[in-house]
Amino acid sequence: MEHYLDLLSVLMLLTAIMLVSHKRIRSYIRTFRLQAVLIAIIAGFMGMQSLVNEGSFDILVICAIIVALKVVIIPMLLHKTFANVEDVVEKDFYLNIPILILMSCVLVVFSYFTLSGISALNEGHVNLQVVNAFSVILIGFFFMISRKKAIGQIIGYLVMENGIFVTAIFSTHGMPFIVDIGIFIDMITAVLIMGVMVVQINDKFDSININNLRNLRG
Amino acid sequence: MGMFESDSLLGITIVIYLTAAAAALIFCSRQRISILLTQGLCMLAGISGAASAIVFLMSKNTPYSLDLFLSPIPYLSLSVTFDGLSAFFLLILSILVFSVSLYSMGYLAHYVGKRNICIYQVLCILFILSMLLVFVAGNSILFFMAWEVMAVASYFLVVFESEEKETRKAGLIYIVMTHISAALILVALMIMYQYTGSFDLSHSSSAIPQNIKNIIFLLFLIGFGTKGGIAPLHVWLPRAHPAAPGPVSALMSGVMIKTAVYGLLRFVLDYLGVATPWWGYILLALGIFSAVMGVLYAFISKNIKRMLAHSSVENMGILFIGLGIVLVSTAAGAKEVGALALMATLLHCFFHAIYKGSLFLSVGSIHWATHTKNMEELGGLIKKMPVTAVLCLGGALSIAALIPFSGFISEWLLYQSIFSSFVLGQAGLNILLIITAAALAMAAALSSGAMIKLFGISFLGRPRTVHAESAVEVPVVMNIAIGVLVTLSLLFGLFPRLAVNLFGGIVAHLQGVSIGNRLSGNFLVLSFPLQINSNTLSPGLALVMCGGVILIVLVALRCIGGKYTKRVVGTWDCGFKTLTPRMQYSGRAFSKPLKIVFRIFITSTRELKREGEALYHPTSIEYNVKTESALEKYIYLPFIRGVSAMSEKLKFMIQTGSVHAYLLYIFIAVLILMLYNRMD
Amino acid sequence: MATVTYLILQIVMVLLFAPLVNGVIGKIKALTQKRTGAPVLQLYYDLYKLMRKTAVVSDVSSWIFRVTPYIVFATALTASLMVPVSVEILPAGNMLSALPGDMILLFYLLALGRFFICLAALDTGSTFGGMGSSREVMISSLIEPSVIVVIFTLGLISKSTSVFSIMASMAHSGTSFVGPVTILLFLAMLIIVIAETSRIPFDDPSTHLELTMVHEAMILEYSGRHLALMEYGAAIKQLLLMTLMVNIFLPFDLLPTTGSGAIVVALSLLIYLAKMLFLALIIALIEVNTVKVRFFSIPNLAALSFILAFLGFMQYFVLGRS
Amino acid sequence: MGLVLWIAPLLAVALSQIAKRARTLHAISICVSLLMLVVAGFCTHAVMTAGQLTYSFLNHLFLIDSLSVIILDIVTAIYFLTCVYAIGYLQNEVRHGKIGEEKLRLYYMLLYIFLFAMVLALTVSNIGILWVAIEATTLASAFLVGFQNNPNSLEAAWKYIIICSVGIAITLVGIIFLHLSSVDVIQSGDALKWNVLLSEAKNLNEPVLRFAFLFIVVGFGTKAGLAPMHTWLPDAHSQAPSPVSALLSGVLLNSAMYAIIRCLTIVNVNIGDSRYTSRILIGFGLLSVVTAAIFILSQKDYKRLLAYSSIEHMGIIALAIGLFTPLSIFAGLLHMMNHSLTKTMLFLSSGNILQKYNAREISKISGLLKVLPVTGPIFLLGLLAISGTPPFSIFGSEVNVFISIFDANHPWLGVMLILLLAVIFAGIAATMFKIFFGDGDTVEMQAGEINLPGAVVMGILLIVIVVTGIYLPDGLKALFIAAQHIILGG
Repeated sequence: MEHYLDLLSVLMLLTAIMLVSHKRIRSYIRTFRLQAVLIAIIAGFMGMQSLVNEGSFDILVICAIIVALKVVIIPMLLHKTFANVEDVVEKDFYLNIPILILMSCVLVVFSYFTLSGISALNEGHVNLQVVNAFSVILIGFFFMISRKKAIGQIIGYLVMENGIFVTAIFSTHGMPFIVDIGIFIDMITAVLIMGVMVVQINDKFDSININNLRNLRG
Repeated sequence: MGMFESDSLLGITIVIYLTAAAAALIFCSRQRISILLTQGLCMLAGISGAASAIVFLMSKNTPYSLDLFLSPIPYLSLSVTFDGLSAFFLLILSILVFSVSLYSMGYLAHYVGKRNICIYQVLCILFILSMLLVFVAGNSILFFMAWEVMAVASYFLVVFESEEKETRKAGLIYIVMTHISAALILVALMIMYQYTGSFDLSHSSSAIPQNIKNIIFLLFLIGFGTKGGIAPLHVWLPRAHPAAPGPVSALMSGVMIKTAVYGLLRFVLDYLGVATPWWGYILLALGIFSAVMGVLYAFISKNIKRMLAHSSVENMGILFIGLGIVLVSTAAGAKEVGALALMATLLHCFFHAIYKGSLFLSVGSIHWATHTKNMEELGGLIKKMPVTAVLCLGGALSIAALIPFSGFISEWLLYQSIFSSFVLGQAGLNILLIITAAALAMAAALSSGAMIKLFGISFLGRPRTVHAESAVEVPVVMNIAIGVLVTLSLLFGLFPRLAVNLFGGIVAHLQGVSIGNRLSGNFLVLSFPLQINSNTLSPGLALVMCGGVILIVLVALRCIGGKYTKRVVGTWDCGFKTLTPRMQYSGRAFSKPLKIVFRIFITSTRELKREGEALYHPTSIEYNVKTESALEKYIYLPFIRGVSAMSEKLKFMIQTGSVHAYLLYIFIAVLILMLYNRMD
Repeated sequence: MATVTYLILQIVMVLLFAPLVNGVIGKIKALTQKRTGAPVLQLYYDLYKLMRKTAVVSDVSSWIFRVTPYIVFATALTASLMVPVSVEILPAGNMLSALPGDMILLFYLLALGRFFICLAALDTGSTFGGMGSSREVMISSLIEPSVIVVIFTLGLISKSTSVFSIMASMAHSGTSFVGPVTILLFLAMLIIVIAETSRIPFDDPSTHLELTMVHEAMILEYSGRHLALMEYGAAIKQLLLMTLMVNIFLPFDLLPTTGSGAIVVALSLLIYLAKMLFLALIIALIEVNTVKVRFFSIPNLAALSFILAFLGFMQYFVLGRS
Repeated sequence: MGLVLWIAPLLAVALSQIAKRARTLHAISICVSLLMLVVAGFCTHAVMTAGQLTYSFLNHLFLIDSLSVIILDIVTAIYFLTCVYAIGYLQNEVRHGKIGEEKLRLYYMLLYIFLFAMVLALTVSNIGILWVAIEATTLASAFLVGFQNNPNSLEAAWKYIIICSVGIAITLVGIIFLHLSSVDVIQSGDALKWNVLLSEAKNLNEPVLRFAFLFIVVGFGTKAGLAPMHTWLPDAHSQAPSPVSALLSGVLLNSAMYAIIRCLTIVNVNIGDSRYTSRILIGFGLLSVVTAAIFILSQKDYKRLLAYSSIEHMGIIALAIGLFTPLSIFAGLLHMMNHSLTKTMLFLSSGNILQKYNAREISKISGLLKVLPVTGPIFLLGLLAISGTPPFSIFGSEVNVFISIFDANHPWLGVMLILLLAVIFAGIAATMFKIFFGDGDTVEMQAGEINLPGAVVMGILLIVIVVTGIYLPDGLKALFIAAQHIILGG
């Protein structure tokens, strides 16, 4: 069982790195969807486990929500938004891709280094799943920084959320249910608002290149 | 606690001030009544404040404490401690408040209907009250609070006539410098607190190690030095004092800059105690520098108020010299010499407040009557404003340290204390001391030159412009107010024992030795260990002698030359058609020789505009000279420009406008914190 | 009683001999230049004549202009009371109660006179007056530091700043007048005296050339008895400064100690006159042998004086003490 | 009764959708805000008598104690004053055609959601929900920031939402670890409740808790405007409508700081020592003050300047709380209150100035004292107050912060802080004081106030900050002392 989870966590990390290496909006969304699927599988696994062990449906419900939200609705929304605003592919990152990937690896090492000191996470050996999940958070964050366009930020944010969610599920088997629900509501609202803003930005600035938004300085 | 005890009088004083503020607010719309009532109350408060101080000083009272208000917020309670030093400065304040309020009754008349007198008066009272609290604060937090309120209130008063750009600039420089200096004072107070665990000023400072004391001293020096306008921290003073309305300038120059002396006496001499002589050396060096620089700039100023402001810098320098000698001799254990120097310092502080007040009020009157502060536009005022002229001459003689006015007394005592401190006998110190004496002498000579310029150019000769031509004498209350101060200056000049006796207790308290028996005699007879014969001074007798001589001369002339006859004709014009007022020596020309001599301290840019074809017969010539302080040009301006350029640059480097950079900051913060956690 | 005697004697000496000094110096100058020159008593004649003449007063001037001559004269005479022509004529016992005052007061009294002269010069609205006044202020403020250094050094040697004490101490010490300190101080003092008395090379008392005059420019508008008082006051000031010099640096007053009473006093006065003649000779020779320097070279002279005084001070602390 | 705090804003959202006329909308706003204020007063009373206020039927989800009630009072009071001010402000905006009447409805709706989220954050016992609420404040206020719908405000809103969302996501990591540290100790029903966490603090897993704290500080610190996570703040505060700026600065920052304080207590009780947290908070605090100093020195936009000043003061509060001595905590809380009131006053005044002059640049404004005879002086006094001049209240709390720093034997820190504050004062004086003087004749405009209710509100605030300069009602002080005990860990 643990092996599968380990595998899934590694796969998820891989998707995050894949994301960093992509150049096109379409591939961002696709990769994100792939990652969401993986998360849903992880949640499904854990949900089954907790159903069997404790008789709790919480995680399964959340799993369903993930499928609905992250696999279906959000990618669709993103597609729709960005289909409206822009279609052109251009170089939209500050550093070139190999360096970005290398830095992602550094982040993985870094999260291993920092997490290895925390004994509660690591029963005897370092908890691989948490390290991987945590790395996803950092990579998601890093992705936000490295992409110039608004879509990059949204996707990065979503990847961070994914990472956080997986971290939560790996380390504590999920948060209190009400909190989880709240988190999801917030998240979807955030993405919606961001989407709306992207449209507005595109209206006002004729581009979604966030790098153009530099009037407010100093 | 009787009615005429010092503490109840102090309470009454504060209450009267508050009432005055209330009166100003209540009669806001009826300006004339409000002026009469408020200024009248302030005069009353001045009297009661002076009474409180004098009662205390006469009765050799022991210090007492009062709690005005106990705040629920920690450390903010208003508790007052009143001792000799407080009484001394309260006396200065009260005398000036009395006179300035009387003066304001006339002066404010030309604000009626034009300006918000209500705010002006409230600010004035706030200013006065805050100074009062500075002098009587029993703990350093209250001291600091009062100090800050004083700074802010005076700032508002400085920019009260804010139409002119210069005024606003002056106010800005003032508030910035004063606030930064206040921060240094606060740092010093906090360090003191850290070691002693108390803000109480009567607490012992023995817990503070010597090296920390040195740091505290330096902080106080910069902090108080800025407030006192000590060169090279004085740049605000010559701008701010002239910008303020006349009565306020008098208060600022008379009292506010003395808070620096108070601070140094209170915190350095009284609280920290003096252990190393180099504190005194620094004070001496700064004092010399300020005295010479101040008077030099006073001499070359053409703005009459600015001249007086520069002269305040000079006098602060002299006070610092006095304090320096106090510290040096105290550190060397020569308590008596220290006591003499302290007496000289206190007297100079007292006298300077009085005569500088009178001078500022006099030039305030000139401004009132002519609407100009530029002496090149004045002239011949002695005929238009005869009373003001006499009063101003009194002030000028006082500040030039000439007999029979009080300025000479303190200067003489200061010379004597420098002279006596040669007894300490260290060669290095002696050289510093002789240079100090020389600088003091030069400052005195230059200051008398500056006063010749001030009085000669603005009151004598012929009116240079229509401003001066159309001047009329100011209302009599204003002249009475100045007259009170000039009379006091004359009184103490003739009978210095009065002041010496009054302040002897303070000196005895601070230095632990009484110099009463060494400063004896009807006038001033000084006998010190160094001297085989006492040095004596009797300005009164000298005056009597001069008077006698004049009488004899009058008689003799009558006998030899017969009746005095005179012929009134025009001034000799070398046969030239007629002299015009413009041919008189101008103020700028007057000070030009010394300006050339001291050109390394004064940078000036000149501009000559000439129109017309012929070389020797231009149709018009315009000559402009702009004088700048070398200090400002080469130190202050580059520093300010540097700071603002740095801020400007960093601003865009940090807040780039790029959301990616912002996210990066957060990212780095997270990574660093994670590392911190790992390493901790 | 002794005090009154002193005062009378002093006043008489001062009033009597002050104008003479000018005459003597003038005569010496004339003789060295192989001229006959004006009579030695010329200034007495001038003063007498001036006192009898009608005063011409500018219509621009105010009361300052009119009171100044009296103040100048009075301060000069009062100051001269502090500088005894001879130590012998000082009242015995407590001389302090007779005339309280010291060197500092002395110079500040003179400064008071100068203050008013400068004002009076500005009072008439004449350009010359302003010019003279301005120059006078510059010279006096540049020379002042060396004055105070001289005073302090002398004071430190004799342990008091009182004129009497200094003179008495110098007279008693006898030999010190040839020491390095006194030589330096003497030279410094000489420059000071020349500056204060408006003589070459600082100023030329005999010129009325607008580019060079200082003191004369200030009193240009004066006439009649006012001018007389001014001239007389200047002469008294000159006398007292010279007296100060001779009695401090040439302290031979106590030589005729034998005998008593009037004879001693008369002898000491004679010695005094001889010393004054000597100093007048020096001053005259300086006047003859130098030219009036450029106005902006005066700071150099002042600096020279200061350096001499300062070196004197240093000498005192290096040699005098150790 | 306390639950009214939750219900009233939600009800108001609904009401504002029904209301037809602008006047009704304003009336609802005033009523709701007044109601909130009254209820907050009631809660204060309840807390002062009973120590805390909670309802068992919600599983103690609603829980307020002295600490939260202080901030709750600040929130409701400022909210009320802002609403009064906003009437005049919005009428002017409508009159000048800046916003249509229909947008008023949106404005109020967002404002109620914002209020609800803030009040929820302060009154809920579950840190998870606290997180949700804080995130909700971002979402609601993002639109308020971009309310004027011009490129600049949109940019500000975008940055605001991105940075704050990321920040808050980081917090979530922290909360997960916080949860992790407690899973073995606390049963799931009470999971993440701060009161339970606090009482069990000694038994929590220390390394995990420490780790959690990092993220919580960074995340909520973003929201609280601590440097270097402050970058959204100047943009958002300067672009938002002035009443909203006042709420952001005066209220929102405090709520985030409140969240930090809650977690801080748990961590410190757990470790038994405050060194770990002190270093973090003092570091952020000092960095904030430094940053603010740099930016204030050459600021050209007065609303941005006020925003940087908020960063400075949040830095001071963080520093004070981080020191974790009784006095410093008292001073920090006091400072929180003083800063909120003063900064609100300033932002409200700046709103009047903006409407009068229609310019954000300092260089375009002059003669303020004449042109706006009430706002001008208040703004001037407010600037003095905010830069720590006596006799205004901020001086009192700042001095206490200084004293506590020196008490805690950090002299260098104290010296730096004092000097930095002096530099900031210099910056404010150098950049801002010139706007008050002169004739204002560069711009043709008539002297006179434009927002009467606003002027009254600012007057009230001025009086309050002067009075609290040296005086604090006994009840309030008792409340602060109680809060101080709570922060120190009971």
